[in-house]
Amino acid sequence: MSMAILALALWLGLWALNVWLATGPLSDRIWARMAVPLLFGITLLVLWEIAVRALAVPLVILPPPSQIGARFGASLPVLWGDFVQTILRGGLTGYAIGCGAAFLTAIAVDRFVFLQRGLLPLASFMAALPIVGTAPILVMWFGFDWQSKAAVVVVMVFFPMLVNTVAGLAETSAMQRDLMRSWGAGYWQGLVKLRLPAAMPFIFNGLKICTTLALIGAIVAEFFGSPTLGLGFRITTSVGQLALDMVWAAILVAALAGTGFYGLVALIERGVTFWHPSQRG
Amino acid sequence: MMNAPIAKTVISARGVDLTFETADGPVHALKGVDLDISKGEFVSFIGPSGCGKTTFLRVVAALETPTAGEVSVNGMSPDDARRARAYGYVFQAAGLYPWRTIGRNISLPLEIMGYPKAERTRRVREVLELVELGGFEKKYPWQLSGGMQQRASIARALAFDAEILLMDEPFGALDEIVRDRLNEELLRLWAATGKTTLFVTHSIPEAVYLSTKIVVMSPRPGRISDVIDSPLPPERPLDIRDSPEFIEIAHRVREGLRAGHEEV
Amino acid sequence: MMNAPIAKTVISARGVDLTFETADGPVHALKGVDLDISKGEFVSFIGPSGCGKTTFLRVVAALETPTAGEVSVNGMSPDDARRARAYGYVFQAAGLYPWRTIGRNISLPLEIMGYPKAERTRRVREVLELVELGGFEKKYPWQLSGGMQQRASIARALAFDAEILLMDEPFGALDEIVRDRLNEELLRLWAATGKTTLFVTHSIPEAVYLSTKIVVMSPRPGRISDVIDSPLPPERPLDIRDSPEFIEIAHRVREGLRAGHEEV
Amino acid sequence: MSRAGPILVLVAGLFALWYAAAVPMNIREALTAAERDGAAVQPATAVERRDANALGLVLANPGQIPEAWAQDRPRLPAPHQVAGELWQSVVMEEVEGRRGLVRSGSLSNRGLLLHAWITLSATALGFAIGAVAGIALAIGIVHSKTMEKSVMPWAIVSQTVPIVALAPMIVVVLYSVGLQGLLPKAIISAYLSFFPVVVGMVKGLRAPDAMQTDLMRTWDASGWQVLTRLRLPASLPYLFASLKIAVAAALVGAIVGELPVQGGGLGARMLAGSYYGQTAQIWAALLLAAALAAVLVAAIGAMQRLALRRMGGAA
Amino acid sequence: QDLDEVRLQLQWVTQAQFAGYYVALEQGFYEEEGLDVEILAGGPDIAPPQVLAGGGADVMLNWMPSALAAREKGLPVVNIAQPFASSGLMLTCWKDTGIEGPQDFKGKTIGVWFFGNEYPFLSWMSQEGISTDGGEDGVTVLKQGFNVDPLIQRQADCISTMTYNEYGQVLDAGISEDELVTFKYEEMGVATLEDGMWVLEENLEDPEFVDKMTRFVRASMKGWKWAEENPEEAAMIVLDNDETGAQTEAHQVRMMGEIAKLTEGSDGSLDEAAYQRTVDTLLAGGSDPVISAEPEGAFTHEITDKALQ
Ligand SMILES: Nc1ncnc2c1ncn2[C@@H]1O[C@H](COP(=O)(O)OP(=O)(O)OP(=O)(O)O)[C@@H](O)[C@H]1O
Ligand SMILES: Nc1ncnc2c1ncn2[C@@H]1O[C@H](COP(=O)(O)OP(=O)(O)OP(=O)(O)O)[C@@H](O)[C@H]1O
Ligand SMILES: Cc1ncc(C[n+]2csc(CCO)c2C)c(N)n1
Ligand SMILES: [Mg+2]
Ligand SMILES: [Mg+2]
Repeated sequence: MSMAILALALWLGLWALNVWLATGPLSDRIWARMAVPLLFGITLLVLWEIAVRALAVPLVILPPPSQIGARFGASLPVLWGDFVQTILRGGLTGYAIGCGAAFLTAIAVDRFVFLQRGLLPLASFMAALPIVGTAPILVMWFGFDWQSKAAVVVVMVFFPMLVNTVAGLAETSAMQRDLMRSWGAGYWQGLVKLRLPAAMPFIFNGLKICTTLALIGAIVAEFFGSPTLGLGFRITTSVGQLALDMVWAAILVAALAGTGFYGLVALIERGVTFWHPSQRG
Repeated sequence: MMNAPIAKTVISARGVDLTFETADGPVHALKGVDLDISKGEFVSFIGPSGCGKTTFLRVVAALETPTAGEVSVNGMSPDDARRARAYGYVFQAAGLYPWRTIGRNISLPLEIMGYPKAERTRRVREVLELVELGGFEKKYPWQLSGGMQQRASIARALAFDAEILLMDEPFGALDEIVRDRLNEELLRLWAATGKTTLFVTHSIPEAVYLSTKIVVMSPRPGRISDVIDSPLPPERPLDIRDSPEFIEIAHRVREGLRAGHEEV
Repeated sequence: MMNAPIAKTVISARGVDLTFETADGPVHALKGVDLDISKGEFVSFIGPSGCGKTTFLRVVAALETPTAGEVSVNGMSPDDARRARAYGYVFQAAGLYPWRTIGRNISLPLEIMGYPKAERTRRVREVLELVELGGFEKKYPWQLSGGMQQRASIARALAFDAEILLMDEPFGALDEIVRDRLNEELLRLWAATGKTTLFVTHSIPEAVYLSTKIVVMSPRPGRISDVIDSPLPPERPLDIRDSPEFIEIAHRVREGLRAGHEEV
Repeated sequence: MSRAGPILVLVAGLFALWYAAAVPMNIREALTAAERDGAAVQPATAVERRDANALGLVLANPGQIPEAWAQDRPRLPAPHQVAGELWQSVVMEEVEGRRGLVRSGSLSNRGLLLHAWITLSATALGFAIGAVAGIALAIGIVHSKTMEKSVMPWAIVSQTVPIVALAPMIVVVLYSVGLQGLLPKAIISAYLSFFPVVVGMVKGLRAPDAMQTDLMRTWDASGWQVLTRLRLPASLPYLFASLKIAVAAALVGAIVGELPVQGGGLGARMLAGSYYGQTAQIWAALLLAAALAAVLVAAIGAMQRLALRRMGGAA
Repeated sequence: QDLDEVRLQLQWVTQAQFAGYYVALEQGFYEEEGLDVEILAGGPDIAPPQVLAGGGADVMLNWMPSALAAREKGLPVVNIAQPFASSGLMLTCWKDTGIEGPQDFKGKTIGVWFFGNEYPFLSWMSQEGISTDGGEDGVTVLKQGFNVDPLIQRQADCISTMTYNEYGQVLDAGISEDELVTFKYEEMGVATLEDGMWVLEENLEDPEFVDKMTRFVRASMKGWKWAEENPEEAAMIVLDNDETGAQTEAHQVRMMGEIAKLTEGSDGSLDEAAYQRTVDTLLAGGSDPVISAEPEGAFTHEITDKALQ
C-alpha cells in the first residue's frame, strides 16, 4: 500500500517536473527537449521496478529493469551480432526494397487508371497477409538466413507505404494542378514538380510507420526458422530458457534500434517537408 | 454585338455554354458566348462578381470543357494549344507552391518548358525586378504579404514566352501607385511582344487604359452584354485617363455594368 | 503626427516594432508604430504592398506578438480582448473552410460563440442578403467565384456582434458597382452599430469615402507616414466623392503614398 | 462492369503468374516423386538436382510440369489446389462434415468460417479500441506540449517492442490475471493498430493552415471547438489513410494473438497448418485472411467516400 | 457436488501426444475423481513453466531438461508423475548425404528445436566432442521451425523429429524409410525424459493440493491406459478437442500408435534410473552444461505412490 502511494507520488512529481520542462521557460533549450521524454521514460522504469519488487512478481514473468540493464551490459557482443543480423541485414534490406517497390507501384497506380481500379483492391488484399502465414512460407522459399526475413519485411511494409503514397499523390489542390496544366506540363513533370513534393508529408507518414513494421517483421520472421543468432531467435530461445532478462535485453535492442531509425526518418522529414503547416507549427 | 475579325483571329468562341452541376441544381456559368479575339489584341473582361469571367478564361485555357459551343485557339482546340504551351495564366489567387521559394516558383514553368539554367536565372531576376520583388527571391510564399504573393504569381506568368496571356484580376491586391506602374509595364511589355492578352479586372479605368477591346459581361447566366473597341491610340501615357475619349468609354463601360447588375 | 484621443480610446499602440526572423535574415515588418483609435472610429490603412498593414491588424488581433512596444485594446492586452470576442476579422484571402457550405461557414463563429440555432439561421440569411449572396447558402466554397468567396468571408465577420471590425482588403475582388453598394452598406452598418473599424484598402477613394481617419503607411521598415483626420460629415452620399473636400483629402493621401514609394 | 474489368484482368494475370511460378517452385519434389515411381528424370538423383537451377530442371523435364501442379505438399500450391481446399473447408465441411452446420447445427471447427469469425470479432474489437485510443492520443499530443514531448517518443518505442514476439507471453500473462477469450487478442490487435492512427492523426490534426487557425483564434474558439470544427474535418484524409492501415494491422494483430493456438481463429489455423505440413491449409487461411482485410479496407474506403461526399467532395 | 478445479498446461498444440488427458476428460475419469479439469493447449512460444509461475495453471507437462533448467533458474518445479517411460526424440537425416554415424555430422547442417528443446542435442554433441558453431569440424545449427520443411527442401541435412509426429510427416511427404537415416536419442544413450507432470514445489506443502494431484494423476493414468487400448477412439477424442480443426484423422491415429509405445510400461511413477540418466546427460553438457549441479528434490514419489494404492 505504502509502495502504491510512493509510486503515485513519484509519478505525480516527475510529471509535474516534466510539464514544467516542456512548457516552462526552459522549454526551448536543447537539453530540456531531450530531458522530457527521458524523464517520462525514467518514471515508467522506476514505477516498473517498484511494482515488480513490491508485488514480488516472479522473475520468470517480468524481471525488474535493473536486472535487464545488467544483462544488457553483460551481453553486448551477443546482442550486437543479433542487431546486425536482424536489423541491418533483414530489416533494413526489406525496408528499402519494400518501400521502394510500394513507391513505384503507387506511381504506376497513379499513372494508369487501369491499375488504380485493378491493383488497389488487390493490394489491400495483400495488406493483411498476416506475418504468421507469410513467414513460414517465405522461410520455406528463401531459406533460413536474413533473405527470408527481408522478404517478410517487404510484404509487411508494402501496403502502408502504398496507401500513403497513393493518398499523398492525390493531395494537390485544383489550382495547383490547373497551373501545371496551363503550362502544358507533361505527366512526369506534373509528378516530379507538383505531386511528389505535395505528397511528401504522406510519404513520410508511410516511411515512419514502416520503420517499426520492418523491425517487427524481421524479428517475428525468425520464429519460423533462423540461424542461431538474431533478435527473434534470442527472444524465443530465451523465453524457452526462462531467461526473461535476456528476452527484455533483446527487446531493448529492438527498441533502441527502432527509435533511432524512426528518429532518423523523422529528421529527414523535417528537412523535406519544412513547408507543411504541421512542421511550421 | 459580334466582332468581325480584323486581323488574324487567335481565339474564337461560338455559342459557348457552360453549366456546372451542383448538389442543389445546375449553375449556368456561361450562356451563348460568342467572341473573336485577334492576334495581339488586349481584351479586358469586366462584369459583376460571379458572372463567368474566370470561367471563360478557364474554358480558353482548356481547364474547363464547355457544355455546348465551340472554342478554337490558333485554329486548334484549346487543349492542343495548352499542350503547345500557348498560355501564361495568372490565377485569381496566387497559387504559389509552398515548398519552393519565390525564385524557384517563378522558375518552375521555365524548368518545365526546358529553358536552360542560365536563362532561367536571368529571367527570374528580370521579372522579379519588374514586379518590384527584387531581394525576395529566397523567401517562401508564406513569408510574403498578400500583394507580394500576387506579384510573384504575375512574375511567374510573365517569365516565359507564352503567346497568350490570361490574367485573372492580377492587380486586385495592389495599391494604386504600384498598380499604375505595373499597368504601364504591362502595356509596354504587351506593345513590345504583341502577346494576345485576356485580362479580367474590376477597375473600369484599368480596363479602359489597357485594352484594345473591352468585353462587358452580365450574370446569371453569364453572357456578353457589350463589346467595346477602344479608339485610344497604342501609345498611352498615364494621363490619357483624363482625355474625353477615355472618359466617354469609361462611361459606356459603367453603363453596361450597371445594366448587368440591374437585370439581376 | 500622433493623434490625441478625442473620445474614449479603444486601441492604442505605442512604439510597436515587429521583426520576422527568416532563414535569410530578419524582415522588419513594423517599426515604431504609434496610434490611437477612439471608440466608433472608422480607420483606413493604406500603403504600398508589403508595408505592414496586415501585420498591424494581426498585432491588434493578438495573432502576432510585437517584438517591442505596447498595444492595448479597451485597456486590456489584445489577447484578453480576443478572449472577450472583441474582433470580427476579414482576412485578405477568403479562408473559407472547404468542407462547409457557405451558410455553415458563416454560422461557424456563431456556433462557437453559442448563439442559439434559430438566431444563427436568421443572421446567416440576413448577412447573405447583405452581401448579395442570397441563394448560395448551400454551395461549397469552391463552387463560388473569387469575389463571391470574398463576400462570404465578409458576411462571416459581420454575422456576429464584434465590437471591433478588422477588415483586410475586403473588397479587393469586387467590381465597382458591387463595391459601391457594399461601401454604402458598410457605412450604414457602421453608423448604426458604432463599431470601431480598422479597414485596409488600396483604393484611395474608398479610404476617403469610408473613413473618419486615414493612416498612410510606408514600407521597409513598415511605419506610419501620415494620419489624416477626415473633415467629411458622417452622412455621406456616394456623390460626396465629387466634393472639393473629398478630392483634397484624396490628393493628400495620394501624395503620402507616392512619398512612401519613392523612399524605397 | 467498368469497375470490375480491370480487377478481373489483373486477377487473371495474377493467376497465370501463379501457375507459372508454381512449376519451378515445385519441380524438385515433382521430380523426386516421379523418380520414386520409376520414371526417368534428368538429372537422375536428388543429390544431383539439389544444386541445379529450377528453371533448368523444368526445361529438362517438361513432361513433369503437370505433376508440379498436383503435389500433396507443394512449396507453392497451384490456385486450383487452394480453391479445392477452400471449397472443402468452407463449404463441404459445413454441409457434409461430422461437425458441420448441417449435422451439428453450429459452425464446424474443422471449417474455416468459424475461424474467420473468431478472428474477425477480435479484429473488430481491437480495431475499435486501437482507433479510438490512437485518435485520443493524437488529440492529446496536438494539444499538450508535455504530452507530445514525453509520450510521442514512447509511443514510437512501444511499436519497436516486438509485441508480436511477446504476444504469446502476453496472452499467458493476461490469462493468469483472469483475462481470457476475445480480450487478450483484441489488446494485441489494438496495440498494433493504434500507432498508424497516432502518426497519421498528429499530422492531420496539424494540417490546417495558418489562416484557418488564425480565424479560430479571432473568434476565441475553445480548444474543443477548434478540434471539432477545424482540426478533425481537416484531418479526415489523413485519418482514412491511417484507418486503412490500422484495420489491416488490427487483423494481423488478432491473428498473431492466436499464435498460442488455443481457441482457434485463422492464426491458429495457419500455424497448425504449418506444423502438420498442410500447405494448402495455410494458403486457404491466408487467402481468407487477405479477403477479410480487403473487405475491411474497402469498407473504410466506402466510409471515406461517404464522408467526403458529405463534406462537399471538396476539390 | 463441488468439483475441484485443475488446470493442465500442455506443452504443444492438441494432438495425440496428449491423448491420455483428453481421454480422461471425455470418458469422465476426472469427474469420477471429483475434478473439473481444464486442458490448456500449448504452442510455440508458450513456456509452460512461465504459465505455472504466473498462476495460469496448476500442473504442466514438460520435458525434463527444460523443467530442470527452470528449476535452476529459480523456479522450483517438481516432477509428480512421469507417464512417458521413454523418449521419442530423434534426428532424421537424408541417407544420400553420406551420414552413417554421429561423427559424420561434421560439416553438415542440422535443424534443432530451440525453446528449451535444444538441451538434449547440445549435450549429445558435447559428448561426441563436436562443436556446434559451424565450420568444417562442427555442425551448423539451424533453429528449426516446428515442421519438416527444412529436410524436404534440403535446407538441412538432418532435422529433429519426434517418432510420433514429424517422422510420420516426413514419410507422408512421400519419402521412404530407406532414403533416411535416423538417430534415436534413446539408442544413442542420450535420451532425456519427456512429458512429465510438474507442479510448483510450494504447492506440495498444501495437503489439499496433494490430494487433488493424486486424484488427477490417477485419473490421467487411467486415461492413458484407456488410450493405449483404444488407439482409434482415443485419436478421435483428440480430434474432437482440437479447436483448430487442422489435424487429420490418419495422422492422429498413427501418432496414437507411436505414443502408446512411449507410455507403455509406465504406471506414472518416475523411474529413478531414467531420471539419473537424464540428469547425467544434462550435466555432461561440456563447456555449457544445461544444469550445473545435481538437482535436489526435483521429483517426488508421494503422489504416484498414493495414486497407485
Ligand atoms: N466548380 C464550380 N462548381 C459549381 N459552380 C461553379 C464552379 N465554378 C464557378 N461556379 C459558378 O459559376 C459562376 C461563375 O463563376 P466565375 O468564377 O466564372 O465568376 P467570375 O466572373 O470570375 O466572378 P469574380 O469576379 O467574383 O471572380 C458563379 O455563379 C459560380 O458560383
Ligand atoms: N510570416 C512571415 N514571415 C516572414 N516575413 C513575413 C511574414 N509575414 C509577413 N512578412 C513580411 O512582412 C512584411 C509586411 O507584410 P504585410 O503582410 O503586413 O504587408 P501588407 O502591408 O499587408 O501588404 P499587402 O498590401 O501586399 O497585403 C512583408 O515584407 C512580408 O514579406
Ligand atoms: C513451446 C514448445 N515448443 C516445442 C516443444 C518441443 N516439443 C515437444 S512436443 C513437440 C511436438 C512434437 O510433435 C515439440 C515440438 C516444447 N516442448 N515446447
Ligand atoms: Mg473570378
Ligand atoms: Mg496584407
